[in-house]
Amino acid sequence: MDNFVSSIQTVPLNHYLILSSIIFTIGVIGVLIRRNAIIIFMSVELMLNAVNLLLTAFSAYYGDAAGQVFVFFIMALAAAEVAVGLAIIVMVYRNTSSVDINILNRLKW
Amino acid sequence: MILFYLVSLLTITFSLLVIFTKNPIYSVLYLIATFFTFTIHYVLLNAQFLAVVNFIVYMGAIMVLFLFVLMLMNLNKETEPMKSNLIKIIAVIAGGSLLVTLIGSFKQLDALGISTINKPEIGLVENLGKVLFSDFLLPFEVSSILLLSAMVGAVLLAKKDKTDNG
Amino acid sequence: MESLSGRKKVLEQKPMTFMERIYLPAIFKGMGITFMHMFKKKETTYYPEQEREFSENWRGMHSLKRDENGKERCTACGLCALSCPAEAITMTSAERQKGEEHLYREEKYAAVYEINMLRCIFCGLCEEACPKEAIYLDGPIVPSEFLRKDFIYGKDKLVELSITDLEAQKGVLA
Amino acid sequence: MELAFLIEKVAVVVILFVLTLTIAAYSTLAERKVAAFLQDRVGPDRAGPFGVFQPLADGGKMFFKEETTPNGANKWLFIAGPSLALLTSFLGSAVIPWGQPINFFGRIVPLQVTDINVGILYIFGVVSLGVYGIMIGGWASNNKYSLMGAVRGASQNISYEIAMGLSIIALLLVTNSLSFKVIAEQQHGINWNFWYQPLGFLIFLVCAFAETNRVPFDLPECETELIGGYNTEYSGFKMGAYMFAEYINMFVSSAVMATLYFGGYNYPGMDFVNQHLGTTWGPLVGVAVLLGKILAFIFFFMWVRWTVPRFRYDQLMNLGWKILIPLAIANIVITACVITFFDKF
Repeated sequence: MDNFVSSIQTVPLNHYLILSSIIFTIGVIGVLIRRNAIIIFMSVELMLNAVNLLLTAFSAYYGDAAGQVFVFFIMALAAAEVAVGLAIIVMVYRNTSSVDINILNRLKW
Repeated sequence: MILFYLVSLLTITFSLLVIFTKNPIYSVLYLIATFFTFTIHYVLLNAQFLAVVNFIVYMGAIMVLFLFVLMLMNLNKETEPMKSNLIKIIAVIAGGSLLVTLIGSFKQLDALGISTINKPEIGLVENLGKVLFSDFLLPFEVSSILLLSAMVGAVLLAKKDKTDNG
Repeated sequence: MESLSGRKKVLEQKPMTFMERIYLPAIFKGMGITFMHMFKKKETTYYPEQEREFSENWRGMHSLKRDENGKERCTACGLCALSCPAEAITMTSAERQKGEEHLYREEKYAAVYEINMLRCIFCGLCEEACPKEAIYLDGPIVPSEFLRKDFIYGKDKLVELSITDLEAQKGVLA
Repeated sequence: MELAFLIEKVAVVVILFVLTLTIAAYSTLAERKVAAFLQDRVGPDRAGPFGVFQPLADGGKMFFKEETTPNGANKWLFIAGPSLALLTSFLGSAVIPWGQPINFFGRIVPLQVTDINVGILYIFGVVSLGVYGIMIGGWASNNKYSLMGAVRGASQNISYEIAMGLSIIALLLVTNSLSFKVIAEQQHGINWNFWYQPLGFLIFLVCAFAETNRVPFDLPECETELIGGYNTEYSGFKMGAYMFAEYINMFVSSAVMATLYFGGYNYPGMDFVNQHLGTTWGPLVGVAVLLGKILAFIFFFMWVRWTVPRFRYDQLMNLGWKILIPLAIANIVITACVITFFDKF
């Protein structure tokens, strides 16, 4: 384990920033280009995870455990969010037999 | 060092595959792979607890739910709704500019100049637990209420309405 | 609901007691029973080495009988083939030539007599149909083979050995 | 990372791998033998004396059978399913300590592939991954019975994972550690965790049955309702992989149970034995003891299989959610109360 840590210590924090922002951007693009509600949901998860990674990196580099505790809370929240979100999607699918978000336009009227 | 870049490359590849694969089931599987690489990142950061929690919560529970729902809905490539190419291109351009903005703003952070892990033992269960149950005790309790309400909400939503025949 | 015949009895099911509801005692009891069976006498018959006793009316492999002089009884009348519900029996008849009287009892005999053991259901109707008492299902269990064609038994396997053959076999054994 | 260290680890991994495979292979024979004995039969005894070569014959048969891929099946995922099942079943054995550190020609070799200090959580994660093999295989078969089996398997595994985790939390209150190595060392002699956590062990045992899809919880592969469950469409070696994964799972969960609750390699009088046999043979006796415990658990799995009938699906869910989870929570509360009580005085 010690070997691992000493090897990772040489990676600058900046690279974690860049990696997380790339993943976050991919998540954003995913939300924009897909119409399948589940895939959009998954892209949101991807964005959440990018933030998680960044928080963990910050916490590890600054030596402050608060960041990792935050990640823990985000994971708990993500679990709750997925449960409710998927339940909503299942309801939508039951009513419209599709998960196309364009159908949800009807919510406007 | 090299391991980090290798894993990062895998992370980016898999997450790109998530959003560009047509078959939703493949998307879910690629997302699982992405989360697996995230787990490796956490291990590399010596955040062992988070690594395992990520493993259990994301890969073991959340993604199984996704897979479950997708398999039961029987969505596949043929029924997958896709947006037009124009929207796709615009979305990619928008995302790209977001990325440029983000990275541009991070340039400012260089001044902070921290490039070594200070206390590597911070991610161990013991230390994390102490912080969690002392400084963050109230949020911890509140999150349990959140989980409970989410559980009730999910059950209520997914339950078939008995009154009408839908 | 009142039953029409008035004979309906409603079985009264008592609610299970706590001990019954936790199931574990019942499970342990069952496991005790199965465990005791490990030490009981095994019921297995080691088949090729040991054979179980066949019953009186056991129907096994067919055999084509000979009469007391060692002549084949079958006259290829075809009644067995006709009666066979599985259509397992085929035969071609031939006329007895001069000098073959010691082989066949009547003027007509079966030159080819084949039973497809894969089709045969061992019902014994051929036995009943035979007017000459030539076929009996008194043999052993039909052995297994690797090829389907090996299950078509010809006269070489079906006709019972003559007395001379038996003596020859004994000679070899002795 | 010196070379000797690397060799040592590779050796431990290879031995463990071979051991796991052998035990899994012979579990298939043992299953048939146990079934036969419990039913007053003798079981397979034709291939070699007492049928010892039966696993080889079965394996050979598996290999040479025709493999069919159903029309409309997803080719890649159809292959990925059994491979994933096999892979995840192997992963668990990495953190189990097989014995005390052994003196091997003057070198102290720890008999554990790796000691991560979140070992129990790791096992947990691996177990939760086991669902994917079943789900992917069942879905990729393009068969509604397979899909039903897969869905059943997934919901069963997720449901029982919760009760399993809660029962482990009560154990953690006793052990104060997540590392298998520390937990095994704590149970020196006969100071086994089972004496402190009998209820927790019972819950864990039931959950282990459910997680390995063994009777009485083998609903994902019940022949009477689902014509074979998630592996309906599989044949030949892929089918063999699924079957093998089940037996390896059984082996690993037996090892976990033996280590967590029944002292692992510890046995009464081990100090005496260690003193007299030295640091090479002493630990080996410990390994033998652990293997004995594991085999006893495997026998128990089989014994239950040939005794208890299958649960109905709603009964299974009721048992998981309405009985085991409340019981496990009660167990945590009681354990915590007792520990605080004894700490005070």
